[in-house]
Amino acid sequence: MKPLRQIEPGEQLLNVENVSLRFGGVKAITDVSFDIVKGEVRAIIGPNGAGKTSMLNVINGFYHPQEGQITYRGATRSKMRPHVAATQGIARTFQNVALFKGMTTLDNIMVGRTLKMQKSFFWHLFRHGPAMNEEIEHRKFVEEIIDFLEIEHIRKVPVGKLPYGLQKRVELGRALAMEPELLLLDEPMAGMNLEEKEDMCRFILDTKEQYGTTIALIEHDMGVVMDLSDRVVVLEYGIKIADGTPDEVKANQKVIDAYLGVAH
Amino acid sequence: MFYREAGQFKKTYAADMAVFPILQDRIGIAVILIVAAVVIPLTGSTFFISSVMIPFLVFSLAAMGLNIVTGYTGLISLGTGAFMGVGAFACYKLTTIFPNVNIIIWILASGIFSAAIGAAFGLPSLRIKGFYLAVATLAAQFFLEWCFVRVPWLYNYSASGAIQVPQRTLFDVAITGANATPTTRYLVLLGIVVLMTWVASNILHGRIGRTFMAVRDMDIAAELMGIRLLPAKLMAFALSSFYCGVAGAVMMFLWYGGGEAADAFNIRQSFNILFMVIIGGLGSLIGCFLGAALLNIVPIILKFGFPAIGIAIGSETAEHLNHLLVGGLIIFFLIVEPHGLARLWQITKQKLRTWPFPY
Amino acid sequence: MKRHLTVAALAATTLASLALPAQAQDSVYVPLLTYRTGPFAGSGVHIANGMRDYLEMLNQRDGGIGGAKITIEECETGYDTKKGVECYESMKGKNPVVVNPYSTGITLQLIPKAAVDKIPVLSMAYGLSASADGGNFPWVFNPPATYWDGASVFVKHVAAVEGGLEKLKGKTLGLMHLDAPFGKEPIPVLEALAKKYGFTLKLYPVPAAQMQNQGSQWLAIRRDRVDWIYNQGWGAMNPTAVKEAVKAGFPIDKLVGVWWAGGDDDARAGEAAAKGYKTLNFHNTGNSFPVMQDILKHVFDKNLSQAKREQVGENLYNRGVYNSMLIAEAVRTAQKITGKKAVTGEDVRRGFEALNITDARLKEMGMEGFANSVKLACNDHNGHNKVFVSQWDGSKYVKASDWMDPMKEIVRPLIEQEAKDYVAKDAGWPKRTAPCEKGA
Amino acid sequence: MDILQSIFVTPFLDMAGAPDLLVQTLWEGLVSGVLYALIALGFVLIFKASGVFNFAQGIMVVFAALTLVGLHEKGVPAWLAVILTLGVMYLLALTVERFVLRPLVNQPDIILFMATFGLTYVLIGVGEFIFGGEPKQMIAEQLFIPRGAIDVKMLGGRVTFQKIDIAAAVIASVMIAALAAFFQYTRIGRALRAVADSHKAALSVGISLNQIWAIVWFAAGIVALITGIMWGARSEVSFGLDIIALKALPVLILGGFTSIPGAIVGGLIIGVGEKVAEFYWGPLVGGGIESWIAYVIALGFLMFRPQGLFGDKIIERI
Repeated sequence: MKPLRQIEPGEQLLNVENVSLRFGGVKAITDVSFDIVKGEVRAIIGPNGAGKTSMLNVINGFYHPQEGQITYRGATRSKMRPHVAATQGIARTFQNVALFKGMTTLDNIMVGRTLKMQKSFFWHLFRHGPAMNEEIEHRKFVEEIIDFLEIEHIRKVPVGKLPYGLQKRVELGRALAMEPELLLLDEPMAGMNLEEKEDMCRFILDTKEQYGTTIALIEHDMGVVMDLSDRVVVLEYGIKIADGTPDEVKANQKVIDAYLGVAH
Repeated sequence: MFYREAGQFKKTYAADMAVFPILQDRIGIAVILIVAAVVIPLTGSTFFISSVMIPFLVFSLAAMGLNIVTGYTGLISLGTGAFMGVGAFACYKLTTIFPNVNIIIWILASGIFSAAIGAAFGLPSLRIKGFYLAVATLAAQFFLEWCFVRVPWLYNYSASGAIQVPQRTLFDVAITGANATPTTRYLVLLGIVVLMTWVASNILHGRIGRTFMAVRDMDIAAELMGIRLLPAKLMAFALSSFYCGVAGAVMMFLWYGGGEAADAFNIRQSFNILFMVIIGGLGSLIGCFLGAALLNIVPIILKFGFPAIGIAIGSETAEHLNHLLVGGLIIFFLIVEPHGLARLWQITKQKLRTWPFPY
Repeated sequence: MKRHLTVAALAATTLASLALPAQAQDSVYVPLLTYRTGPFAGSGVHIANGMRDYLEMLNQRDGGIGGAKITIEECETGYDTKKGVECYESMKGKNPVVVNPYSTGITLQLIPKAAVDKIPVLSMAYGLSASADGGNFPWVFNPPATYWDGASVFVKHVAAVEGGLEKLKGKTLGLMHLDAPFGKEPIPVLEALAKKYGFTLKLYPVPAAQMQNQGSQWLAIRRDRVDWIYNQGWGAMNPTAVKEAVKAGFPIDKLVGVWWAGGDDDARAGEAAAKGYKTLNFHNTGNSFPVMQDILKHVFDKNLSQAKREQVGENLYNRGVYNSMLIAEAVRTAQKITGKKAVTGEDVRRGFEALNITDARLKEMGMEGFANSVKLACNDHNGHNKVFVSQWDGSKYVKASDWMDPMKEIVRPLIEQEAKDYVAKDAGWPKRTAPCEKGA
Repeated sequence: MDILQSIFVTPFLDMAGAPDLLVQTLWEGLVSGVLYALIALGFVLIFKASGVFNFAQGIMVVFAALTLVGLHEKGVPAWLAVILTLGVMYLLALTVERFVLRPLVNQPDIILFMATFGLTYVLIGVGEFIFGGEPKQMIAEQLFIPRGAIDVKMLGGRVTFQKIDIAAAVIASVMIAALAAFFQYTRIGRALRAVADSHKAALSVGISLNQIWAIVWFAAGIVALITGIMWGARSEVSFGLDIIALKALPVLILGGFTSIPGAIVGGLIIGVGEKVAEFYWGPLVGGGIESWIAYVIALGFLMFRPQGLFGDKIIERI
C-alpha cells in the first residue's frame, strides 16, 4: 500500500473501482465504479435498497467488498478497519442517527476530537497539567463548531432528549470535529421539515466553503441533491445506472425509469 | 432557596469543565468529607464504623470498578467477585513476600494484577457482547474461584486454606491485623477511597471516559470516529478490574482481616455488586456510593434496626424480607428510573434549584 | 445537600444506638450466631433450635445458671462470613460471655478478634484445628474433638471393622470433601496416617457450587475401587452424597461422615437404601435422657420452642443441646472460680480452661449416656475426647461403636506445629498473658 | 514429556482400558445434560417470544419444586399439589407480564435482563417466606417417579442406569415433542412464532403481545416445574440449585438463544463434555474443574462461532 499523500483541490480524492459486495447470496453492490474529486459535493442517489448506504460502508471500511478496490489519497486498498478510515480523514453521519445517546452534545462532539488528543493515560489520572490543557484546547475547537452549527443552547443536554432535527445537526458537528478530508453524509435531511432542511443545506455548503471538506452525500430529496451537488452517481439494485452533473442525470432515461418505475 | 447557581458565572473553560461547577456542590462535598473524616471517627460506635462504614466504603469501591465496565462502557460483567479476589490474593502474596514495603503500596499495587487478569478475560469482548459477554465473565468467575481454592501457593500452603492478614503498620500505628482499631482501618480505607474516587472522576471526565461512553452508546459509530474498540474495551476491563482488585485487597486487609477468602469472592458477591450498580445508577460515580449505601444499610436496618425500635421480626424473616426488598428495588428502579438513585438525586437537586418557587 | 446530611446523621445515630447494652442485673448475655436461612439452613435450623432450647430450659427450670438469668439472643448469619462478623460486631458491645460462630469461615474471622475484644470463642468441633493449642490461642476453644481427631477415629474405625490396623495396608481410603477450608481440614492427618499404615488416600473435592451434582466424584470412586469413604461435607452435599452412594452401589456402611454429615435429613434422603450410613458422633441421639425430657417439659409444653416436638432427639438438635451444655458448664465453672454471678467474657475464658465435666456431673445434668466426660486444660483447648460411630437404622441414628480415643499422639504434634505456623505468619500475634488456673 | 503423556495419552488409555466406565461416564453426562437442556429450554422459550434473557429461569425451577413440595407438606395430596403449583406458575406468569414486562416494554435488552435478576431475588424471598429456607425432599414416590436402578453387564463390567434418569430423559423427550407440536399445530403456537420473528408484524395482525408473553412465561413455568421435579428427585429441593442453573448459560451459547434443538444438543454436549473432562482430565489438576469447564467450553466456542450451533449469522447493520 502506498503512503497517503496530500491531494490538491480538483484532484481525484477517492476512486472506487469495480466494487462488488455480497451478503451470502444477496448482491448488495455489483461492479460499481466512480470517483470523488477533492472539494466537490458528490451525491449518491437511488431508490430504497439500491446499495447507497452499503457503498458508504465500503468506503469507510465497515464492509469489506469481495471484489474491486478503492484508492484513497493515492493509496489503494481492499480491506480496512473503520477506525483506520477515521485516522485517514474519513468521517460520516448515519441514516438513523447514531449519536452517543447518554452523552451531552458537548461530549458527543468532543468524542470527534479523540483522534487528535494525544496525552497519555498517566496525565488523565490527574486531569491537571497537560491533559487539562489539551482538553481546553479541544474544547475551544468544539465551541467553534457549536457556534457554527448554532447549537449553543443545547450544549449540556443529553442528546437522547433532543428533537430529531437537532440530533442530526449534532451528528454533523461530531463528524466535523474530526476535521475530515472526506465527509460521508447518509441522508442528513431525512425526516426534517422545510426550515430544518434549509438550515442543513446551509451548514453543508458552509462546511464545504469554510473547511474545504469534500462531501459525499446520500439524499432522497431531489431538490436538495440537485441544488447542492456538483456531480451525482445513481445506483439501482446495486448497479450504477448513471453518473454525471445534476442536469445530465436528470435527463437520463434510466434514472427517470428507476424513479418513476416502468412496466417491465 | 439555598441551592442556586444564579450569579455563578464561569469565565474559563477550565471552570466550566470542573467536576463540581456549582459552589454549593463544592461546599457539600467538603462537608461530607469532614463528616466522614472527622465526625464519624470521633462519634461513631465501633459497630457503626466496622459494620456499616467500612463495608460501605469497600463496596463503593467495588461498585465503582464494576460501573466503569458496565455502566460507562456497557459491558456486563458477572466476574466482579473473582477480580476482587485476585486483588486480595495478590496483596496477600506481595505483603508476605516483601513484608517491609508499606501495605498501602501493596494494596494499590495489587490492583495491577487484577487489571492484567481482567484484561485477559476481557479479550473475548471484541467478538461478543451483551449476554454472551456476561457468560464469558462467568467463566472468569468460576475459573478464578476454583484457583483460589486449588492453588495452595496463593494462601501460602496454610492447612486451613484461609489467608491470615498479618499486622502491618503505618507510622508505627497498626493498620491491618487484629490490633488495628476499626477507626484506624476506617481512616486508611477512607483515604484510599477518596483518592481512587478522585482519580476515577478525572479519568471518566476526560477523553478516556468519553471513549468508554461512546463504545457503550454506539460502538459502531465510535469505531468510525477512530476509536479502536478492542483497546478501549480492554482498557475498560483493566481499569474496572483494577478498582475491583483494590476493593478486594481492602476488603481482606482492612475489613475482614483474613479468613476464607475464596468464599468471600464467590458469584453471589458479583451479583451483589451488580445490584448496587443497578440500583445506584449505571454510569454514575455518585450512584456507586448511593447503591452501596442502600444495599448495605437495608439488611442492617432490617436485622438490627427493627428489633432496636421494638418491632420484633425474626432474624430469618429479616433475611427473607431482605431478598424480597432487594429484588423488588431492582425491578422498581429499572422500571421507574433506569438510571437509579443517582438520577433521583439529580432530580432532587433540580427541584431544589427552583424551590420554593418551581416556576 | 442539607437534607441529605440530616438523613445521614439520623441514620448514623439510629445505627449507633443499636449497639447499646441492654443488660439486666445478674444475667449473662449469650449470643447465638445461627443460620436459619441460606444454603445450609437445613442443618442450621436444627442446631439453632437445640442450642436455644437448652438455654431456655435452664432459664425456665433453674432460673438461669447459678442464679444468673441467661439473656439469649440469636443473630442470623445465613452461614455467611460477612453477616456473621456483622452479628459479632453488633453484640460485642453487650458484654457477651462467649460467642459461637457456627461456621468455620466466621470462626477464622473471629480468632484474631477474640484476644483483642476479650471474648472467648467456642467453636465446638469445628473451626481451626490448630486453635486447640491454648498456649497460642488462649481465647479459642474447640472441644470435644478436632477434625483431625475425627479423621483419625475414622481410620481407627476402618481398622476395627477390617480386623486391625495392619489390615489397612493396601486398602484405598477416599476423602470426599467440600472444596473449601472446612473440607480440606482432615487432609494432613489422613496423609500422615496413610504413610504410617500403608493405605492409599484418594481425594474427591466437591466444589461448593456443585454440591448437588456429584456424579463425577462417584464415578471416580468407582474407578479407583475405593474401599472406604470419609465424607467431610456440609449442607446439601451430604444428602446428595448418600443418594449418590446408594446409586453407585457403594456399600453404604463403608461411607462414614464427619459429625457434621450426620443430619437426620442427610440420611433420610437415601430412603431405605441409606440404612447403614455412618457418621462420627460425640453425643447420643434420642429424647429419652432426662435432660431431653426437661426440655420437652419446660420449653415445649410452654410453647417456647420453634422446633417441632418430634425433632427433639434428632442428631443435630441434640448437637445444639450439647453445644449449649458446654456454654452453661463453662459459665458455671467461671462462677465457681470467681464467686460472681454475672460473669464476664474474661471469667468464662477461665471457666473453659478449667472445664471438667465428669461422669458424675453428666449424671447430675441428666446426660448420663448422652455424652462422655470432657476435660480441658490451659494448654489443651480441645481435650481430644472420645468419639464414636453412629449408624442410620432407617429412621434414626443409633450408637454403633464404642467410644474411641482419637490418635492423640499423631494429632497433637500436628496441632502444635500448625499453631506455631499460624502465629509465625502474623508478626503482631499477641503472646499469651493470662496465667493458667491452679490445678488446671 | 510426562505432562504431554498424561494429557494426550493416558486419559484415552483409561477410556479403552475400562470401557464400562466410559459408558457410565457418558451416560451420567447425558443425564445431567438433559437437566441442563431442560433449564435452557425455559430460557429459549422466553427469549424466542419476548427477547428477554430470563436469568430467573433457574430460580423458577426451585420455586416451582418448592411450591409443590411445600403444598404437599401442608397436607395437600400430590395430584392436587401439582395442579395448584401449575396454578401458581400461571399466576407468576401473569404477574411477571403485568408488573415487569409490560412497564419495561421497549427498554434495551440489557435492562430487561437485569430486571430478571430482581425477579430472581423476589422469587427467593417469596419462596423462603412461605415455605422456609431449608432444603426439602422431593415427593418422588407420590408422583410415581420410579426408583432403583438397572444394572447392565457389558464391555467386561457393569453399567448402572438409574430408573429416575431414564424417566428424566423420557419426560424431557416427550415435553420437547409436545412443545414442538404446540408451536407447529396450534393457533397460539403459530402466534408465538410470529412474535418471535417480529413484534411489530405480530401486532399488526392482531396478536396481543401481553397475552403471548403470559403464555410463554407460563410454558417456561411448566418446564421449570418438570425440571424441578426431576432435579429434586435426584438431589433435593434447595435454593443452592440456582448456581447450577447458571450452567444453562453455556448451553445456550452452544445452542443459540432461539433454537430449541440447539438447547437440547447444547445441553448434551455440555453435560457429556464436563463429565468426561472432569473424570479423565480433572485429576491432573486436582479435580473440581466441573465448576468452570462448561463456561470455558462455551468461551472457546464463542470465539469461533458466536452465533451458536443453530443460530443465524449476525450481520450488523448501520
